[in-house]
Amino acid sequence: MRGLRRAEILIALLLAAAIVLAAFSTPWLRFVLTVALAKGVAVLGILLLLRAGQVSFGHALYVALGAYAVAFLAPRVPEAALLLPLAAVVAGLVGTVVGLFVSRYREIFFGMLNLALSMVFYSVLEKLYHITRGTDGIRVPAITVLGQPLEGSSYDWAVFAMALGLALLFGLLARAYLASPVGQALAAIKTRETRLDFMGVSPRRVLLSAYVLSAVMAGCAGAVIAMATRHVTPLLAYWTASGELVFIAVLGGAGGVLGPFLGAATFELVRVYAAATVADAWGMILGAVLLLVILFARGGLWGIVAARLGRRRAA
Amino acid sequence: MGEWFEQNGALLGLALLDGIASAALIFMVAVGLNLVFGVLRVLNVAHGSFFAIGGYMAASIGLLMTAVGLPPWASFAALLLAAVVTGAILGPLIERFLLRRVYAEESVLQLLVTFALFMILEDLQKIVWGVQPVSFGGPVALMGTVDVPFAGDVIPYNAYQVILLPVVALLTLGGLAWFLRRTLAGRVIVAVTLDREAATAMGIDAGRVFLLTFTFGAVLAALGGALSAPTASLVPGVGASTIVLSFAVVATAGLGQIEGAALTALMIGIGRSVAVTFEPELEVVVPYLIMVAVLLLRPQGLFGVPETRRI
Amino acid sequence: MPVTSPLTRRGALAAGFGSVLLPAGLSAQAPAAKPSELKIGITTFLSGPASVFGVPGRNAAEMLAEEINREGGIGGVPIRLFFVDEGPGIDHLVGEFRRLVQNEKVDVMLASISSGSCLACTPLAEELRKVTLLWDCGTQRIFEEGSYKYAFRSQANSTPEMMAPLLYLLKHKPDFRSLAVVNQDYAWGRDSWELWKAAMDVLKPGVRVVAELFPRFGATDFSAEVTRLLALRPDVVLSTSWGGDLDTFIRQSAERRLFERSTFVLPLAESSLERVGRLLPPGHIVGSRGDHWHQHPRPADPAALQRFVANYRRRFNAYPIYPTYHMAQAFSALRAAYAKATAANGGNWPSDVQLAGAFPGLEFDSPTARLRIREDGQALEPQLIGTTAQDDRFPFPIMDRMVVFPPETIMPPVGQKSLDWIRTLTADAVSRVPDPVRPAG
Amino acid sequence: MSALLEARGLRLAFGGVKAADGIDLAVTAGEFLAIIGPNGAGKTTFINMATGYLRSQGGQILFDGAEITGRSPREIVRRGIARSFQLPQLFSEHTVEENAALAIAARDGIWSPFRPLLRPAWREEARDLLDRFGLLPAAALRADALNEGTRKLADIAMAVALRPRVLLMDEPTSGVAASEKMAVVETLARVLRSSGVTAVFVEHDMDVVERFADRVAVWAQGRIAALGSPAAVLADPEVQRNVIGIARPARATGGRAADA
Repeated sequence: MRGLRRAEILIALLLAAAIVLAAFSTPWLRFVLTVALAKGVAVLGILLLLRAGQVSFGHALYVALGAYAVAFLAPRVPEAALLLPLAAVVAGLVGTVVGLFVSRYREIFFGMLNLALSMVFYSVLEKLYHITRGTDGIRVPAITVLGQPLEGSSYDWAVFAMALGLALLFGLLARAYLASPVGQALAAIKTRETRLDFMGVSPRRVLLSAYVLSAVMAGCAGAVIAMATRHVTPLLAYWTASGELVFIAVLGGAGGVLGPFLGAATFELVRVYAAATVADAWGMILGAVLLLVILFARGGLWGIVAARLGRRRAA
Repeated sequence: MGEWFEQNGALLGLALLDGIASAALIFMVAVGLNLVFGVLRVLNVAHGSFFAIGGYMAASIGLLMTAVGLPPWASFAALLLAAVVTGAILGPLIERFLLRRVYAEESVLQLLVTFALFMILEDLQKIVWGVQPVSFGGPVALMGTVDVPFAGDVIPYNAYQVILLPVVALLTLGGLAWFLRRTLAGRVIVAVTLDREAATAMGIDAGRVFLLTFTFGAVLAALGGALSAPTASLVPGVGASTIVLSFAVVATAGLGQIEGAALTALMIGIGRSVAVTFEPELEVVVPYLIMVAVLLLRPQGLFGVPETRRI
Repeated sequence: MPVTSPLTRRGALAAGFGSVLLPAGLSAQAPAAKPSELKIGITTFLSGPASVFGVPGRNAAEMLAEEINREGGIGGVPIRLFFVDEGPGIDHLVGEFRRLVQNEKVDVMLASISSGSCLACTPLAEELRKVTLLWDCGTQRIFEEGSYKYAFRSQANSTPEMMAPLLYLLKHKPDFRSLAVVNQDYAWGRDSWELWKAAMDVLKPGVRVVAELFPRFGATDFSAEVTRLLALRPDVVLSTSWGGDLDTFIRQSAERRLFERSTFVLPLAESSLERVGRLLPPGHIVGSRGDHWHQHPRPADPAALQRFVANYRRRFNAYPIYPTYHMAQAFSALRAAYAKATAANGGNWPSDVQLAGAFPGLEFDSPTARLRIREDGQALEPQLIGTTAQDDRFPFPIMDRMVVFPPETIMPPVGQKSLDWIRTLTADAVSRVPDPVRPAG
Repeated sequence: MSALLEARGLRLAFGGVKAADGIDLAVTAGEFLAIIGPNGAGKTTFINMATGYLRSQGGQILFDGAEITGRSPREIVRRGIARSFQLPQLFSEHTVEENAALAIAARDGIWSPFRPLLRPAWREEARDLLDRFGLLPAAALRADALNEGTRKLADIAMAVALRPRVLLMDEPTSGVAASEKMAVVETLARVLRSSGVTAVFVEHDMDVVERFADRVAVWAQGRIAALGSPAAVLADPEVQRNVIGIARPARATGGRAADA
């Protein structure tokens, strides 16, 4: 177990190096990987909730909040280093308010309430047409990164670095959090919630902490996606976007913090390759990949990696 | 208030008629999902695909029947046939070869299996039926309209929508209630819904109950799709919007509750048509607002039994 | 099949991954040797409800590419198409746009049905310095709020597309006093209503708007809306909806005799005519987002239009609808631009910059008219509006009393924003509406 | 001596069944009180009411002189009343050691999100606790892999880890193999006595009661039918007929007290 945890760090570094190399060698991949890393961060939040046995079908809400926060604030605060924390704060605040409400609910009720709230936000983005431009979306104006006005590929690199930095930061944070008493109490919510009450611990507060953390992560992910695509639309908040996050979480495997990133990279690349092969049936291919993973590798991609490592260690 | 009613009472009445008609369709789809969820505890995303395929199938069969010169009333048979064919083929296949393999897994995995299936079926529909809107208006034309008096005038309504659909929904509700309470098979299903462990411990073959329920749910979804084909055009993505709405109904109604599904469908249907009449911008969020409001007051859903946390 | 081969594309993708490529910025200055094939990336909807337009657009592109290649390609270079689905959202689209430009090295992009997609793609075109033709999206904001060196639009935009039906209505049914709108709840639905309302307030003040309904995009039931309209009895019902939404709305309105109570204005109904058939009764105003229809009364080149319609019908068993004409316009513009740029380059193959330089002022043929791209990148395309009528030759309504609006009269000049321009309109605009065209023969 | 935990006129009925019909019961600090009685008499209901899981319909519960009637389980446990369960309530995806550590964390504060649960201090305490219960060999096993007896002990160990002043135990020896039962009871008694915990336990095995309890309360039809020293109460012919008469034969044939 300890060995695996150490191997996890090594693999994370290797993976980061591979991603940098790929981004360096192939310019278009840099963008795809930036988005994949950002989604990985959002999925990390989903993973925290999955630990407690809860599936949110509405976390695209926070991705969209982070993205729109960037789009709305960028004209006034055109600096990435400020926009990112601002997006995190916005997502965190909304996450706290919503979390206080939804942390009372479990299973389908938890999942559907999240879905409902994200769909209400989606509608608001559409309805407030004169502010949000509806489905046309808002263009993110040029922003500086650490005071540097960057353009073209140097800007892309900066956003990529930001995504990678966030992935590492939140990866470590989530790892520490999951190993901590609160993180362990999350899994206890899944298996025997009432016992927590009889030990004097509020399951609701434990879940709330994970919920707020996941909202912040999704908000940061949304901010990076906004900075990378430079255009935000309400589709970011649609329920299918939330479904995609859960999809990636399961694809990558909920067993470790690397799962979300393996899942996100695989998801984006499979979609690109599938779309390049059969542009109008990529959904079918993605669906088939997910089915195969669930049926034959239940721990997801990280589960496969971990099993390999375990075997090598044993041999 | 009284004055408002005097001015708008008649409008409200019209909205109620529309609401009931749309509630009937919502109910048909959602009740199947709720039944399946109650028994299998699997939130079946592919339910939306069953709806879409049922609709497409109804249009295809209906148009075929018209083409070979069958009498017009046969188009009603087409709707039923489409539902049964779709549900009876897809349901058992999916339950046997996919769901059965993941019953022991965490619920998120079960859900994702159906999500993956939904993505696959979505593209299959495009391959089979293309992307152009498909519809089949036969039954509506056949039944004609009924005129509802309004402000010295009449408002024509489709008899199909305001008479046939509610009647079918009521028959389904009544039939289901009778089946679940009065027949052995139905009681077995209820027993499994309430307490799966206890039911299997009593010797109930859960596998068969699951298969039957899932197939039945699939038929109901396909019937919902088939019944909507005469009034709506089917396009890619129609299954997706159906399933979100049905999810909202299930969460609001309470686990496996058919009366809950009926009441929720009615609230959503009427809520939406009232919104269209008086505050159109609210229409889209009505189902979600109803769900949030209901769960605030009744955390287990309208008819949900609070699950005793056993210790 | 000369269009695409999945295997080689997969191979190219695999080769791109891991090979060190030149920074994107250099491609624009790269020496322009005549390539062995001309690669065209096309973004269109292949999934979701908007594939109602996206797939016919792709069909037209494939058909046209084959035809062009049979004739030796563009400037002697065979063309090859790469399709991207707009369905999954902006992040996927932007990634694919970059991949096509940076990895597949496409020469030109044809971007987007959705206005949101176009708004995201145009800045990208500038950044990557890749000629991008906006082939179908409608928003007028793009060239009114920004100026681009690499992005151009080969068709009209929302402003003329809404001005034409409004002027037609004002001319042919001038005494309406109340109006209701039923548009899809997304940017186009809102945008088109805003344009219409602004112009109507200027040209015919005092019209009572009795209902503004924006049902959910992709709605499958409009019963409540129809009831509301039946009760309100507006003189005119406007709907810029399209696809399954419009089909359903027309169907339910017809069944419940709403068409008998109100005059409908359906600026996009051309794309639904064949499907809804006789349900749509005579006497209602329809348009086609441009100057195209298979029964166009006065095509510039009747043989070309007939050939296009016949080929499309033979291949896809349906009449072409407006996205297919828009695709044809994009191909035609591209062909003309290559010819012009090659000529300007002394007969040599043009670079990206040179190609881009050919678009302002470019003239090219659509199947029905000769179009011009203005210096701001926006094309001038006439608008065809007509009234539905029955014709025994067709199982669906055709357009009668067709008016072809010259583009200059229904859109702002370069540098002026639509809403500002609309405010300057006078009643004169209505009196300048051309007379209906008498079909030749 | 004053009562540490006291019920006054406690009442609760399920439908028509009276689980508690005016219960008066005082538990003295430091004593081990056994509650015996026929199945369905309301013994577990008493524990559920005292720990806040069920709300009484009348009467009061006092702890250390303060009223705790109607308080939440969380608040009650923080005041010093812990409980164990007839069906062990373990976190099945965690190891036994982690289960214990979680209980320790619950006591000392779980809000230290950047330090691991198995930090040295807690790990040591957890292992020490498990050692005292003889559970050390099972420390690294997942809770869902244990046999019933071990689960039972781990369940009690988690309650003890909270360092309660009063521990309420619901049939602590049910499910424990007969051959180990007395050893378990000895262990339990030693641990509880050494940490000065007051214990109330529902029990069916009269041997355990005799060996373990300072006092015995007989709960029948929602009332305390008898209260006193084990010797006195168990010798009562009425009690023998109504309570022990049911429990003894079961033990004689199956070697186990009848489960609930």
